Amino acid sequence: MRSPLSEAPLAALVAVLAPALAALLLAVLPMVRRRGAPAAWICLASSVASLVSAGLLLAGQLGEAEPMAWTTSWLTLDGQGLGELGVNVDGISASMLVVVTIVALCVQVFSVSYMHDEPPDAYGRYFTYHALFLFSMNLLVLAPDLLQLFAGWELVGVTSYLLIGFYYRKPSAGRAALKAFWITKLADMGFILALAVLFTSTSAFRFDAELSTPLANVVAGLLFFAVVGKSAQFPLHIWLPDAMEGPTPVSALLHAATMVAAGVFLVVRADPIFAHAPDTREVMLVVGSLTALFAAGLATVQTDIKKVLAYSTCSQLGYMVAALGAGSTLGGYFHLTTHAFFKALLFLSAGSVIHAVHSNELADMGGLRKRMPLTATAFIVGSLALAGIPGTAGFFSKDLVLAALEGRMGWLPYVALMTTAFLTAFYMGRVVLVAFFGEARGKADHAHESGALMLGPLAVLAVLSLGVGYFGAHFAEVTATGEYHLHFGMTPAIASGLALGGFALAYAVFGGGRDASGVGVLALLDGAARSALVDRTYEALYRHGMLNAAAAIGWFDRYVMDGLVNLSGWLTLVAARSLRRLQSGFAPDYVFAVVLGALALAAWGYLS
Amino acid sequence: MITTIGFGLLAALLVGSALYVVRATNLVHSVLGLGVTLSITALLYALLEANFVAGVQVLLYVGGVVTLMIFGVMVTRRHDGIVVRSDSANEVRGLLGGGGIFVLLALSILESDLPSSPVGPAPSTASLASELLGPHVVAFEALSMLLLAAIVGAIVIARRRDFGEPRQDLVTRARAAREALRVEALRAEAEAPSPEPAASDAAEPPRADEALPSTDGSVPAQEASS
Amino acid sequence: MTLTTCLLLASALFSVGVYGLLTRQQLVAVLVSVELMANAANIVLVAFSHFTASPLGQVFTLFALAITVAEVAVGLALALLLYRTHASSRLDAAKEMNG
Amino acid sequence: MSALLRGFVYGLLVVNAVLLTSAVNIWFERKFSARMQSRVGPTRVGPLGLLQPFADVAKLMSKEDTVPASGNRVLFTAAPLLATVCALAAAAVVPFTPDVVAADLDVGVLWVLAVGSITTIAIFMAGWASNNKFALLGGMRSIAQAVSYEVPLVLSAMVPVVLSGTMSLSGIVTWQSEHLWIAAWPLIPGLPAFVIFFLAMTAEANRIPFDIPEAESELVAGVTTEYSGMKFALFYVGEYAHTLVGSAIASALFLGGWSGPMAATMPWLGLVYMVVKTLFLFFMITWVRWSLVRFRSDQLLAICWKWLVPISVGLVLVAALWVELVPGVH
Repeated sequence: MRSPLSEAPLAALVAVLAPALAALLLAVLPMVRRRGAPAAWICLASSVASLVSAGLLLAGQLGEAEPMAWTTSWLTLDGQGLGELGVNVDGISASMLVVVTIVALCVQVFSVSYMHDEPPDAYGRYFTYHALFLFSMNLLVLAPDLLQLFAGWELVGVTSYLLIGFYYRKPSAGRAALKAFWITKLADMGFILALAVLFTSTSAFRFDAELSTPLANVVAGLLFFAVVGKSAQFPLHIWLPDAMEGPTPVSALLHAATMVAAGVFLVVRADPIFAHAPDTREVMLVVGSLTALFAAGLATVQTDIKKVLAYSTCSQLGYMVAALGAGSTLGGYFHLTTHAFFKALLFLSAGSVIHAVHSNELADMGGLRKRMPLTATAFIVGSLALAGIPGTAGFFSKDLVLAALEGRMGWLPYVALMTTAFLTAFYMGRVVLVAFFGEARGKADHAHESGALMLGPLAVLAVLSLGVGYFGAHFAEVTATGEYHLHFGMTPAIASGLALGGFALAYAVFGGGRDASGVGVLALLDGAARSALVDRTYEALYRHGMLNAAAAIGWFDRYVMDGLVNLSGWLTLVAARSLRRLQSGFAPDYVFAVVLGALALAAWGYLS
Repeated sequence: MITTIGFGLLAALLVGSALYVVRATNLVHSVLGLGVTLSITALLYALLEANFVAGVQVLLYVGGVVTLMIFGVMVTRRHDGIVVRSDSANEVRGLLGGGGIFVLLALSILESDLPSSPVGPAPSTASLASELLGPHVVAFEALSMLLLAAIVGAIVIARRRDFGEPRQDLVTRARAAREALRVEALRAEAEAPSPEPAASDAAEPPRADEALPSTDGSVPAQEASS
Repeated sequence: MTLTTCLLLASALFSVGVYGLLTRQQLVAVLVSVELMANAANIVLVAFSHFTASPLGQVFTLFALAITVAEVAVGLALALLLYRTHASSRLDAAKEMNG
Repeated sequence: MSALLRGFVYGLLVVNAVLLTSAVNIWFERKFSARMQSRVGPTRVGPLGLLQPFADVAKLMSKEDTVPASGNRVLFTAAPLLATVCALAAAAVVPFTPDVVAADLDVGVLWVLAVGSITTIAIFMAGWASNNKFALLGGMRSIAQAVSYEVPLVLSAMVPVVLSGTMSLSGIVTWQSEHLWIAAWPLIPGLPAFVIFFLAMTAEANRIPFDIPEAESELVAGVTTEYSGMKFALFYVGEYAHTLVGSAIASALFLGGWSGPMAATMPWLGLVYMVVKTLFLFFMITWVRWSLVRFRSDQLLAICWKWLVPISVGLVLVAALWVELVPGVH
């Protein structure tokens, strides 16, 4: 704890506390919240404050400023704090903070227009949640130890639940919110256990705990379990597509750019622990690759534009996890950064489209290129970046990831991710071609370009999606996660070629706006998706496993535990029935009892 | 010598009257017997050279407490006879309890080493007064507060009117109502089996009506008219 | 007349009071029995006062007398209340508290 | 032993004196009332009808002594005895001269008050044992009245006790002979205390205007409704005795008793003074009886609790302050 209120901690505190203040204000002042617009402005003001602070912090880190922390002990036990509470500013947290605040601000500005048709109280509620989310996320990002990170982790979970269920009158939204909540909570058990193991072995929750390899494997494995839930990795990814029930900007912010990336961020943050856990890293590699491929496959057959993007998010998160599993912290983290920008861009563009055509279905779109040229441009830029076309941000980060995988585990992950790259280009090409080219279908006829408040954020994010890739070296330097050097070897060439091939195949199938989702190999995948493979598996597990187990436990509870309880109740009644005759209500009886008691006492006194 | 005889006499009278108090079947006799017991106790006090206490005993107990108790007896019953039944129950239990206590106390007393004659001159009334208003003045004042509280409390308890009518009235009313129903049934019975008007049947209803005044004390109108 | 005989007399009186307390059914009769017991206690106090030549016993007797008067006042008020609510001053009429 | 004998002799003398005086007083009252009502009163028996009371006694003794069939014989018989005995017992502590006093108790005042309070029970016993509505109601009223008036009676009697510093009646008289009659004490507290004591005593004795318990216009003859013959006579005598003894005690407490000019040197003069004062008070009561009407029951209690009790409490306080502040009282 040095120089308590020096510039950096002050800025960091502002970054955390400004949204907290906004959320608190809106929570305790219903008359402001229910007015709608004032709530939005309060929320935006706090986000701007956060962004400025984050920018200052990053600038400081890019300059000569040392990493610094401003913390205080809490949960004091025996005079020793169990955990640290405060802010920890270094390259990793500063860069993540900037990403989070930029995306958040863009999404919030976008929302001002996007959510405009909501009733004022819902509008205010929406921005209250947003402020709360930004506070939670910043708390998580700036956490000085795992305990505070866990607090932020849970808070973003809560906010996610609130925002997915924003349209709480819609049953499906409520179900989706619950699903997301329960699945991430299930995963969070891993986090809690990891914290417990960590604390019992080191009496602290430090990121850079010195652990022996087996212990590190345990802790990292448990943490990774939480990451699987939070970052929607196979097989716990099932909540993410359903989370699209929330408003589209929410999907952009929470379920694409920031919150789901928190899992990846955790791994980056706790890199010293993961570095000692090679077995966990291998698991991560496998899970990441599998998720990337699997989700990309599912993305190809979705008819809902948001679902496509959701599965795409899963897939890209798989990239990051695979990179981290391969030991390339820089690759994973850099891909997180670039992905945050172009995925937010894609979601917001999709939101713009949905706002225009009032439908999520690809079948309702088409030919939007002419009616919404700017949105179309933004979406295409995002798609190119996502596919990793050379020159875009995605190209640089994906290249890092793929390069890290070279030769690992018999090239299998490498092949899987390459295939994913091809599939990515294919499904993005499909969406672009079906939605923006060809003839207008259904409601797309009446679509028109969105307003400046929605296009502004798109523009910012598009620029970032294109440009961020060139700052890889600076990024590597400031985060100190690895050496960055661009190498023009086979990997980028193959990746670029596959991406272009994917687009070409997409054009071959969907060129001219044909919606031919059921052809060829897609039919198989479609079948798999329609049967909702994973969901069904869970369902079967639930039906035959959980329910039977629950029935057995229920039987035990009903007839054994309740039986015991009933037995004791029955015994009490019987005893009371026989004892109550003692209470006759007739005063002389009581007097007699007193006399007998006195006599007994006296007799005892005589005898002893 | 004379004190011993007096004491023996008083003791016998005291225990005898006390036994009468707890055995008398008439509550009034019991209370008056209590007056006798307390008066004899006052004489015992006089014998023990506690004249002031004896005087207070008579004034407070005999003149106050017994009078109050008589009042209590008077107001808690209907004045329809001279005998206020005060029965006893659980004789065995009473003998057991009382006898046990006596044996216990007697054993303790006989075991103790007690003086057989006064160790000094009897305390005078003046010394009593200086004790009462000297070291024990706080208790004295507290006692006056207690008396005040007791008086106020007694008045509050006794004056409370929100209990509605005594159940006796309800019981009487219920009996009257039941009686009326019975009369009604009798009348119906008397009229139903004999469709032809008969002189002997006509006498039935008034006879049934005669049961009413004895239960609720009021003369029914129809009886006056018939 | 010794202190022992005085105390024996008092304990006899007390026992008779206990007997009455245990056997009587009327609330007023119970009060009477309690009076007997209180009286026995007073006799003990006065006897000790006499044989130890100390005014303390008599002082306490006076206190006890006053308290007894208060007790009787409240007791009689209760009897009156019992009579009002139960149309009887018998103790066994008031057995609402029985189990 | 000599004290016992002395007490016995004195007791006998006092009792007979009181009873004789009562008899004479009955004659006197009949004559007096007759004069007030423009009549002559008894004239036939003896000179001026002076033997009339004795003739009455003879008549009453010859009458049938009835006991109500449904009454309680023991209590019915005991009641008049108790009433009379209580009245007479109070006379035991009355000092007639410095030497002539049956029992010079150190708590004489307490004795008088205590014994007087038992009279109430006697009246109740009579009312209860008669098993007669009027008698019982009379008994109830008597209890209410006696319990109420006992309070100002005791409190006003405390004034001489506080001033003289003793509870012995002869001690109080001696103190008055050395200082001043308490009734003549500067207006407060002596005279009002005397008045209150006098009123309360009248009420205790059930004399008009406080004779509610036997208000003949409402309750036939009150507790004595069922009494006849000697038992009735005993009640009657008891009432007169009560009044007489009460007067004696009042004169001893407030009017200096036997004290007076030359009483110290000639004890028989003290006896004369005492008798004169007592008879004067008795005459006052008789006078009042034939002059005033009786109070209503609620008025009776209101007078007691609203006026007499608070005033007498104040008087005791003043007396105590007097003793505390004025030097040389005792």
